[in-house]
Amino acid sequence: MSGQTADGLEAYRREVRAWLAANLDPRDDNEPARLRGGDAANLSPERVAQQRDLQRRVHEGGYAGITWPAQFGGQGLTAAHEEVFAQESRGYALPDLGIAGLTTTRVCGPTILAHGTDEFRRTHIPRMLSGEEIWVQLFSEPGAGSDLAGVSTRATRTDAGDWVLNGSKVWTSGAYYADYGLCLARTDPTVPKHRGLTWFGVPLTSDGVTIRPIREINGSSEFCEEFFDDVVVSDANRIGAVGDGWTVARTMMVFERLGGDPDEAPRHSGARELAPDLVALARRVGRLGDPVTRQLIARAHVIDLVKEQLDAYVAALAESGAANPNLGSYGKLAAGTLNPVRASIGLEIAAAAGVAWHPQDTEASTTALNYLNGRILSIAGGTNEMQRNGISERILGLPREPAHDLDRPFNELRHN
Amino acid sequence: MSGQTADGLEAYRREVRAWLAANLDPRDDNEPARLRGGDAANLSPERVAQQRDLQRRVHEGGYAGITWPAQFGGQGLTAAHEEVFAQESRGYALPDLGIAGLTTTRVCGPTILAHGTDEFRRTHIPRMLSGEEIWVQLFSEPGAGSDLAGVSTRATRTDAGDWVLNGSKVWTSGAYYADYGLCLARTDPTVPKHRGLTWFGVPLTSDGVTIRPIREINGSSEFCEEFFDDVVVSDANRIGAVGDGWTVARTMMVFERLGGDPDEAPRHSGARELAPDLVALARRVGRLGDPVTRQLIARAHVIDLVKEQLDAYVAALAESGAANPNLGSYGKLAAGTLNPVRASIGLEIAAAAGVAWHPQDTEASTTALNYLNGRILSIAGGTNEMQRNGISERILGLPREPAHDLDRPFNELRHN
Amino acid sequence: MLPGVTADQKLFAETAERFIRSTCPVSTVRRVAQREEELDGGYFTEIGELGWLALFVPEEHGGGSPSGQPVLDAGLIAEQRGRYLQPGGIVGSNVTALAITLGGTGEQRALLDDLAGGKALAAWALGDPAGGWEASAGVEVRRDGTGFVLSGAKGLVQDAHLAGWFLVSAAVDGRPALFLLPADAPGLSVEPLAGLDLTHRYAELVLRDVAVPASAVVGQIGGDDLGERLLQVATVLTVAEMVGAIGELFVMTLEHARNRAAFGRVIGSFQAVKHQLADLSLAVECSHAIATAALTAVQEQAPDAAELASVAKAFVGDAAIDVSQGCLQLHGGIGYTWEHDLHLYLRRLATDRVVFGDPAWHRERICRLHGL
Amino acid sequence: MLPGVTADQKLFAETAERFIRSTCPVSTVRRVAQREEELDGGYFTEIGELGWLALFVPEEHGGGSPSGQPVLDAGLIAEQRGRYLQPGGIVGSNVTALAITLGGTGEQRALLDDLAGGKALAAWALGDPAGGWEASAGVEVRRDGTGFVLSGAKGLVQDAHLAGWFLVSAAVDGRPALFLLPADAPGLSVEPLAGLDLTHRYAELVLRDVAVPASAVVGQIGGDDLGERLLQVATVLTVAEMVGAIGELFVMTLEHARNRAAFGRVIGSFQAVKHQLADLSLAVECSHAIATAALTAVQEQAPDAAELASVAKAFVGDAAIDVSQGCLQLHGGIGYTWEHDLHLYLRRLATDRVVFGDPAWHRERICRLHGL
Repeated sequence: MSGQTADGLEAYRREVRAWLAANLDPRDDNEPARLRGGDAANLSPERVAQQRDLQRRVHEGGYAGITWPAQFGGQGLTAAHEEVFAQESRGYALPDLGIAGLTTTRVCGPTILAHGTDEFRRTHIPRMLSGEEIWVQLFSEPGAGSDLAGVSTRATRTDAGDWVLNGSKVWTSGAYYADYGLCLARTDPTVPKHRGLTWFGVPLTSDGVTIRPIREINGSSEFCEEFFDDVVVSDANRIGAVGDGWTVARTMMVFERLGGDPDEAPRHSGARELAPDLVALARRVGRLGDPVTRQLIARAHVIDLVKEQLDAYVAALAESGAANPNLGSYGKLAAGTLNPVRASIGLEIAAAAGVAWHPQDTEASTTALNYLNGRILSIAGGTNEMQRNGISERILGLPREPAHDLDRPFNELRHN
Repeated sequence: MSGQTADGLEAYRREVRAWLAANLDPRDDNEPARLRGGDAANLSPERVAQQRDLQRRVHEGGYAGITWPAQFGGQGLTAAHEEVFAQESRGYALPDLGIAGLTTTRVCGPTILAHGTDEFRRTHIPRMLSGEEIWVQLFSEPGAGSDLAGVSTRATRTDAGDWVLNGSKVWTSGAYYADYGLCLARTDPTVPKHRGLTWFGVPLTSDGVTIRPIREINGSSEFCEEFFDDVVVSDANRIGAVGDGWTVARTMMVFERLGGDPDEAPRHSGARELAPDLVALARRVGRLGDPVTRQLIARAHVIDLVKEQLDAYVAALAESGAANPNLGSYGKLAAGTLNPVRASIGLEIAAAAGVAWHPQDTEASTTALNYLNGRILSIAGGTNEMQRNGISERILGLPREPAHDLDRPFNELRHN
Repeated sequence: MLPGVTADQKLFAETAERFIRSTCPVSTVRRVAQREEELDGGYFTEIGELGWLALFVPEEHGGGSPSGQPVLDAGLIAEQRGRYLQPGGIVGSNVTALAITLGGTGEQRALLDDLAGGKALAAWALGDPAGGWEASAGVEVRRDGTGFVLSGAKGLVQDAHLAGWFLVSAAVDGRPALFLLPADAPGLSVEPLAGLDLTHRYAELVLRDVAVPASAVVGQIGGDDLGERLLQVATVLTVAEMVGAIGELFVMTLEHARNRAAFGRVIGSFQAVKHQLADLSLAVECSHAIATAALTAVQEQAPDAAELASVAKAFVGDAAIDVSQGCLQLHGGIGYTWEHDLHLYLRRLATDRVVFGDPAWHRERICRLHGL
Repeated sequence: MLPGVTADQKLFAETAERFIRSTCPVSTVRRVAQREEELDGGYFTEIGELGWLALFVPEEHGGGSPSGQPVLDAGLIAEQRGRYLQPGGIVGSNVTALAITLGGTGEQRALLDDLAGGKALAAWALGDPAGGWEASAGVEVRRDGTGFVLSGAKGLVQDAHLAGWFLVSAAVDGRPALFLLPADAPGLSVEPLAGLDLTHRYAELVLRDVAVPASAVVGQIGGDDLGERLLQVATVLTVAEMVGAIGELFVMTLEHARNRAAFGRVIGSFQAVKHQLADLSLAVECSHAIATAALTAVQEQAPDAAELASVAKAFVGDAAIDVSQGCLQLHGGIGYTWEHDLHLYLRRLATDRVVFGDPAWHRERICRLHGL
């Protein structure tokens, strides 16, 4: 890095620092971190409106989309500038538009930047950066889970050249407060399944769109399902070429993999608490001295540390450059296989307290909640089985499963 | 059963009783039961000769092959007579020709009775009953384990109409003291794999036959492998039609399933010892009072009882008649999956004593031996994977694996 | 479930299933669970008429069992109740009836008619809130003249809110005893607990200096094996309910795998799915087998009845988690939704696993039964 | 194994592998194991020349480590030694050298040159025959004038038959201490044990009133953390050997699945086999990851060094069994033969799982390290 640039960065840092102090509140560390599987219904309309305002303020200040092109409302600066902003803003209450906010800036925005028309980008990207438009992905369907390309939501072209959408999507995080959905639809069912797909930006306020929260087995409703009944979408809202949806989807999946939740980043090495949930639970049920319980607590701690170190190890390999790009499957499969074990350990320690409790007894109720949530990462975002396929075929180099569905027209395939 | 027959049976019982008392020694209960995986090398040539003599005596007495046809040296009586003999002879030292002896009378004999020519049966069946001929199955090959029909031992016809055998067989129990092998060979590699097979009775003293004991990972040598180098076999020794070997094999597999080792029959219900091996081990290492060890001991006991009761349950269902004939796979898979768990429990309890011990310390060395033997039933006689295929396809009715090898000529298939 | 069921038993079980499917199918259970509907009080008099509550009651009090083998008959009903997640724990009523039949005073026996007919329900308060299942757990007894005063708390009492009577286990001078108390006894209160299971409700039974006359004792204090027998019966009936639920959960999953398509094939054609289903079905069959053995041994009061009951609870308790988790995995996302019945099974099984002793408790008990 | 290895370290590890493959490949190990051949005495002076025994020795005694990070360098060697099941346990020599380097008297330090060069080998006698790994386990110490008398037995001493010196852990007045004893000390005897592992041999070290002068004490009695440090180093080096063996076993199995055919396909094309291999490779990668973290923490004497060492041993100890069993299953019958190398790995891993603490012992230690 040249002296001049370093000077420039330092000047930028001073600007950032001054702007943050003048415009943002300090971060409230007592605010609970978003918990996967927890009840996200706390994003009330008021809260969303407030956070949109905050996002607008950041955008007006010139700190939204720091590395995004200036012609689409970004700042056109470098990753180094973004890192400076991240360092300096750590202590401040940044806008938090929840999971859909992350989807907007980490997945949908970059995908549209890569594949949208100029006109579409000029219209929508600035609004995404200013908090005016929150976008979600409309990808999974009730009939297409692991088989990502098996979507059957249909988009039929009208004589006027627009599109009519029919079908349904599912497992959309935070759609209940979003404005747009980036929706994958089948535009030609007579060609093989990867070839007849197209993406559309769908205003979620359109006639014929119904959004329903999905109540999960733990009682919370983080996800939604969407139904499309003759929803008319302008051809101007198409992202990418007709029939080229799988190319766009692959771009999107790369952004998805990169854009993990920062709250879930690997913890730093150093002293760690011993399975604090389970120690509290064991204390609560009076079993801290029981050798069997102690073995279980230590087992959970081993799981926690091994998952952490596996992620760190894979990250270090990835940084070395030469690593297989599919190594991330290991972390996913480790979570998918070890989380349920850890959740069952809670039940074992809790005994009676893990299945029935006084309403205020959070150690006990958390144990039960963790048991219900224990398989989320075994299923969502690629099941254990899909990870095992990926590892065995793309890392270990074993023969691929015989494909029944790659060369035959979609409408001749067995689907749900 | 008619009164007359019952009278006849009682008369038979008296005869049997008198003959046994006059001709056989009482059973020596101190003689160790044959243990699967134990060292069977204790069948010395002297012992085999002695037991052949005993078998000859039983045959001459008219009590070998009680239900087998009289024209082939059997007694031509009923199952009820056989049961009377079994009841009365329980306290006597019956001939014990080891695992190959059982193979002779329970598998090879019945198969030859079903598929051999009259001439072959007249020659060999009486000798099998009199102890003169001990027969083993030559079925598995180094390159054909789970894929039973994948044998590549070749039998080529000579101009004289006889056969020349080349290839090798493996995992033959007790071949080192046997006289004949019932051998499956490929007589036509240009047809699909199930269609080009033929069985032969091969004298193991023929030129070109080499028998070698296999040393197992536990150090013992119960099994053998056999090599055939241009071994000439007369066409008179062919069992079944040329190319019809798979039909014969299916008959044989039925006899094999029926003819389990009587020592391994399910134990009777009632008071049972608590995992005696592990209790002795825990006492030996001073951990009987350790709650973690007690959990492990009880886990092993649960495994023991569940396997026992599963076998009893499946047997009761089978007796009811309407049961799926493949239910036996459950008992096999239970042993194949639970035995290794039980073996590992031993290692966990033993700690240091499970891996190094004073030469006389049998609790400790047994633990290690059990660990090495723990997967025998996970592999031998149909791997866990084959049982899971069978259960899912033949009991649960799920679709069969796509077959790559049923319709193509054997010599175009990938094999070892 | 039992390979050797008689024609009478078969009819009894089929009638039970027919009744459940027409009167209280899982859709109804769900509405009750979600408190959208209260359980129809008539349910208990109807199942009383069907004889489910009369199995351990002598004929002179309106009882009887179709085969004369009440444990096996109750096991058949328990299996059907488990399959369809029936609400209202009746194990407590059955066990209380058995206790009174075997050891009750003349006055106590008067209650049998109501118990048999479903006009009164009873719950057994055995375990303490921390998960101990010894008679002495959680409650202290002091003598007061000819009577007793009970203090403490019992945990995980099944459907205590429906019970008119409680059979309370406790130790008097270190010896196990059983007390039969009306729900309105002064000082006795039912504190509802929140819980994982939605189909049964659980409560803590709190006893604040509850004065109890000597006439409330069932059987002899420390003088017989009544408590042990009740534990065996309650354990095997809970196991039978679990086996019913496990079996139904598996069938539901097998159907899903047969119908759900991905990559142009039904998912049940993938070997990885087939093999998981084979392993799950092995767990189901093992559960059936050990439950059958335990029910039979407890029916026959065989020497190994205590052991087999504990082995069955230990095995089926673990299998319940394995099968629940495996079935959830094979359902994928759809199994994660509230609307799908799967989680009702998952919750019930994780809870039944603990009721009357979790696997670890029964494993330790197995060691003790063997004098270790 | 370590993502951040330096060029020097890479060269060191590659040289080690080349040496092993040319001098003592698994075929040679097997002949030694079967007692068909004795281990060439030159092996130890050769590996001394390669620097494997000098890593914890100061330069003035002929020591040094390529990267200046002796634990990491020793970990690289350990991994290669594990991959190829190298005989002659050198963890004992390395740990003894470290003890002397950190706490040895001048007289004791004279031994360092021989240890570094492989001219003398040492073994660490820590655990007792029953599987305890506390310093106090198995041996009693009484004071005798300025010296001590040691009585008792230490178990599972690795390759004691090769050792000229023993580092013996014991407790003096309840405080941990280390004694350095020559193999010919009166009253000290090595009783060979039979065992599962064929590539290392184990013995019990029996001490019958062994009189020991004060000068035999290494470091301060109870006055420092020397014993704790040695345990960490011995643990992570054993883990590194296991990780090497686990990795090689997995590769061997993957190759088998790629080449072995059944039903007209290679078995590695069956989804059930592929998924088992995926799970096994996850265990292999997790083992690598936690071993790397533990080696690094012990090298840096990080605050969590003790914890990570125990976590690594607990995890890799369990993984060793899982991977051994999975690889045996996937090999089928051929893996059951004596001629196949698989069982040599299976035996070594089951044994290394116990040496310097089995998973249960380390799990309990983890709780204690956290003050539980």
